[in-house]
Amino acid sequence: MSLLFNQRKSPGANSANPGHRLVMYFIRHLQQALASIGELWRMPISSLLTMAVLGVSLALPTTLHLLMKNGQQLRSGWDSAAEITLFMEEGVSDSQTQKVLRRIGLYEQVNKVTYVGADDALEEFKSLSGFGDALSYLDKNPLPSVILVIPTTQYSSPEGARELLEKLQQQPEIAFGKLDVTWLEKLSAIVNLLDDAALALGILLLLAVALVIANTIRLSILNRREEIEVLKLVGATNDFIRRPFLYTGIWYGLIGGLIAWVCVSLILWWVEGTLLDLASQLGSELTLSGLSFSEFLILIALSSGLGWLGAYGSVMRHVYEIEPENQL
Amino acid sequence: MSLLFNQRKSPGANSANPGHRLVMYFIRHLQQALASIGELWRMPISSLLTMAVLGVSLALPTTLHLLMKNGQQLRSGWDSAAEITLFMEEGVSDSQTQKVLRRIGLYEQVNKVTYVGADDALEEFKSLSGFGDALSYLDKNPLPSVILVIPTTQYSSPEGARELLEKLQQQPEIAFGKLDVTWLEKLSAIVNLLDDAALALGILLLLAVALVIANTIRLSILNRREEIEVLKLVGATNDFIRRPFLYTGIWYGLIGGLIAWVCVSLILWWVEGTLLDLASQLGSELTLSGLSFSEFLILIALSSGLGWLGAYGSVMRHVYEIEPENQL
Amino acid sequence: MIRFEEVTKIYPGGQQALNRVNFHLQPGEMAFLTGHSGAGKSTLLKLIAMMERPTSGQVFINGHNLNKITKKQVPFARRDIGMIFQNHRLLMDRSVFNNVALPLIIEGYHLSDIKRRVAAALDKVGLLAKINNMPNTLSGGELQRVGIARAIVNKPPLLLADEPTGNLDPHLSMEILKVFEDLNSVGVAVMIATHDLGLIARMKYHTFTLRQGQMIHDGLSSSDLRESEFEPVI
Amino acid sequence: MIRFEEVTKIYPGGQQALNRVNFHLQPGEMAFLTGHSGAGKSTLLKLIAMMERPTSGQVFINGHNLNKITKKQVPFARRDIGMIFQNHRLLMDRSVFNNVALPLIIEGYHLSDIKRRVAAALDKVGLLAKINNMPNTLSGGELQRVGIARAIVNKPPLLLADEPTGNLDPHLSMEILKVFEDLNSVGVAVMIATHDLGLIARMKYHTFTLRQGQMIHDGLSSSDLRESEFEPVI
Ligand SMILES: Nc1ncnc2c1ncn2[C@@H]1O[C@H](COP(=O)(O)OP(=O)(O)OP(=O)(O)O)[C@@H](O)[C@H]1O
Ligand SMILES: Nc1ncnc2c1ncn2[C@@H]1O[C@H](COP(=O)(O)OP(=O)(O)OP(=O)(O)O)[C@@H](O)[C@H]1O
Ligand SMILES: [Mg+2]
Ligand SMILES: [Mg+2]
Repeated sequence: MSLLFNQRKSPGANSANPGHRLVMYFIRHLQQALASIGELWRMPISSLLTMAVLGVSLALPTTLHLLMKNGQQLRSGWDSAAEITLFMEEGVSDSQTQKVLRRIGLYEQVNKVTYVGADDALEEFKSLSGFGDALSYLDKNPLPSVILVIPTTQYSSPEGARELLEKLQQQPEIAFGKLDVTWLEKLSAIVNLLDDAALALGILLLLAVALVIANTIRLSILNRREEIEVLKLVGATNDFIRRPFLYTGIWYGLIGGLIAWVCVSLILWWVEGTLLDLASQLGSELTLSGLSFSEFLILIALSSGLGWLGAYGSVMRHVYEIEPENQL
Repeated sequence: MSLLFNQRKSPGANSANPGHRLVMYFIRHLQQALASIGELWRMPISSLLTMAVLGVSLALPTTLHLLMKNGQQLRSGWDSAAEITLFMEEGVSDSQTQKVLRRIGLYEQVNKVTYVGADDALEEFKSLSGFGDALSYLDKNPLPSVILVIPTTQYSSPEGARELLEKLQQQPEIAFGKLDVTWLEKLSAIVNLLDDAALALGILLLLAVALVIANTIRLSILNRREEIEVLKLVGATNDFIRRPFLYTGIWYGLIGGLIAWVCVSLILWWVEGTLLDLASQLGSELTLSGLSFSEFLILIALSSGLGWLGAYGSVMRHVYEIEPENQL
Repeated sequence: MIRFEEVTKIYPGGQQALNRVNFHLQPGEMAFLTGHSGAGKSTLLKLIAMMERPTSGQVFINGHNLNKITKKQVPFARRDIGMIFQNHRLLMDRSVFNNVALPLIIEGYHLSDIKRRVAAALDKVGLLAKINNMPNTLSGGELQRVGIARAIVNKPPLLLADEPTGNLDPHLSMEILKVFEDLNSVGVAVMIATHDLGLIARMKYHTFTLRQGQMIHDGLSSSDLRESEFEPVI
Repeated sequence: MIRFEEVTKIYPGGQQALNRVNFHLQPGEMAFLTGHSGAGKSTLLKLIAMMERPTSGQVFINGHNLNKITKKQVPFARRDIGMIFQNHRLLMDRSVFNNVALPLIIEGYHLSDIKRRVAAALDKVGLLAKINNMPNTLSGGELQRVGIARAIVNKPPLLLADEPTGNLDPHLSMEILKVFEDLNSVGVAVMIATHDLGLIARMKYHTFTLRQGQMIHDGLSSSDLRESEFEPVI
């Protein structure tokens, strides 16, 4: 490797075996990775503070993700709001009704079909509407038999449901169908709003994480300016100087990710009370889901990656810039 | 001020006038405040990056606040969900009905009272329920006249509304009353959940802001360790050394607050499209509200305060710790 | 002016830098402090400047026992002591003017006063021409002279110099010594730690000699200094 | 070994530090570089170490034109040059061992090799006892010697020293010079910038003298050096 003095032997030349060299390369990387842990360990408060900042920053998008994920479950319950009510023609026989039900059940857009006979309908109407006592004045059941159709998720949107309704109304046994489009549209607008807000918030949060990491590494590089200058003076290459910072970035990200995971678990535990309360009141079988193992792995990988990326951006610029000045 | 040599005159002794001294005190503070701007100006990229981090971090709780604020408006629309339906006894005369309406209207728990005659009720029921055609089979209007009562916000909670219902049912003209408690309880659970989540998120976010500021100032103190040591060597007091950092913290916070305001304004502008869409579909007169001027001032004051606080915490600990070592 | 009474300094870690040192520097006196590398010269000066505290024994400046000075009072006490450091200890991101002006800014002088005094101090060390330079555009000797200007700018009654001529050529060393002599002639007490035997030999001043933390030469004139004092002992 | 051809260095800001300098240091030669403060000694050494680039002219080391060495190659070239700095430039948060080991770690030596070589280098400068100390527990002269150990630890074929004895007592200065002579005797080229005329006078080595950026004494023996060379010119 000696550039100016060809006759000089460099220590790497000792091991002629290229396999051994490769092994040495990885051993050296491992050494530097471990050394940069040691580095963090020497300034525990300072390092922990930095990692806490990263952890909290990462906890935010993760919480958001969980919110969306659990919200998705809630929404899948709401999908039943896109319910189509089909009124049967009068005088349709029971066997005909069974045939219609079977036919509709085979539609690929249809998730679930329920038949409510006229008597059942009146009972349900009495109990649901609160007109119970008032309706006992009736001497004849005014209600027709109905079929309730729940479309699949794809056909739960206002347009999809309307399209399905058109189709169903063409059945000869069906007098007419009804769809509460207004309610659906309201729901869809709310969901859109939430999605938009979550996206905006998520972008802000990831921006914050990236900025925090880049800034932290930048400040820690500036903090070690003297060290970098001295290393350059004794012949270290830029790559050699950069490596510990990159490893430090990765460690920051990794441990920040773990802290984020702890934060999220705490939040989950806190919100759980209310969420379960809500679920029981909704009467639905909602179970609160935390981070799955693969999501945990993704979080850690993402945070390490962000740590590396932030470090890389800072390091590329600043290590190159710092040159041993004067003071020879 | 000379401690070891009593005969020595210190420059402060020149101005015997205490008023003049006070003026000088403020002038010196102003000088240091301006000097610390200069300090930021000398490292524009580094300072901007730090401020951006603060700005983004502050933008998050602010966005959350706006979300809650606008959500409040939405909820005030939902309050009408706590609607009590009172069924009149049969044979109550029109003048009696008018009296009951007036009496109920005077209840302090009541926000709005509406009378729906039996015929109107049937019409509305026909159009709302979708049983329109089916109900035309009826030869007699099965529906009683009803009074719709909307409680004030305080009495919109499930318990409050139930309490009000009890009271109203005691009126002699009222056969019985009905309250959709389940729907109310569901709504209340959802709102509780959102409040809880917002609180958790808000605490996390403020924690993040505090950590970011403390960390940034801490790193910038460590960065200027040499400077602090030299200042101590030439006789600067801890207060003197701390002041520029405190001002720097305030500037960071101030400008971070401004950046947050810009961020929030951008988010608002982005979400506006969807929000207005939603409002028009809800048919309500929802206007999207941004930060009011006083809220803007609070944001700026809060961010400057946080900047000062973060700086203060770091500075108190670290400036004291740094002592000129060795190397005399 | 400065009195050491049985002063011992043991650094954390066990290194004994000073061992029961006694000496007295008269008010208005100028003296040299010499000894081999690691003898304890810098430690002695650091004790005077309250950068370290003695393990045992007492240090007096102008009759004040430094052990009685609290941490809060230290900055004010330091304003009476001009210090020149073995490595210059200038702020690399401030101009020469701002570096030299530091002690005056801290004491709250008026800008006009500051300008006048800084110019005078830089003139004394021959660097008035570089008043607006940044330190990293100066040579080693120039940096050391800026450090000297900073130490004398507020006319302290006591001046401590640690190896002030280490990076200066012989001619410039003499010039700087003349600056010290001028200050001394108006009543400033000066204590100079140095290895430069040539310098000491030429000046007939009181010389204190340390050897492995012990004061072995106190009050003798420099004339009977032998080079053997510098035999390494480690 | 080192050849300067019409080298001029003008710093940004207009300060002319070197003016058409020509000289040749023979392979395996040991020489002094002297001159008043600000004469350009450090600048000349910085040009050799590629810490600055000449404004015009060429610098050759071992026949290689340094203008042709790219920024990427500079680190590898620097590994062949041992440098001792006017201020020690040690890392204050690493032990003496780790500081001295730096050049070896960078070149990827085995740990056993590193331990052996570091111990040998520290022994040469008389600091083996302080191998595990942190730099801030060392005296000024000890720091300078650690810097010297770091410069010689990987046995570079070329050694540059800027004021290596500025903080050392006369006895220690001679010891260090003997270390340089030992290295020189096994073929290392050594160039020492110094103000220490006593040191130069005692050694009969080639002496280069700078004055205001110009080489006024080249190739003469040190015997006819007069102190008048050090008259300040600013
Ligand atoms: N902070 C410290 N902790 C531990 N030991 C120290 C510390 N500072 C100095 N020493 C040790 O104390 C001894 C005296 O150091 P000092 O700096 O006083 O020497 P000196 O006479 O100034 O030497 P030099 O001429 O080399 O500057 C030395 O052996 C040094 O290693
Ligand atoms: N980076 C720089 N920018 C501008 N001027 C510089 C720079 N470095 C040095 N100089 C100037 O160049 C001249 C030569 O500096 P140099 O450091 O080479 O002197 P020197 O001979 O080493 O002096 P000393 O003995 O005091 O160390 C000086 O006048 C100095 O002010
Ligand atoms: Mg010393
Ligand atoms: Mg120099």
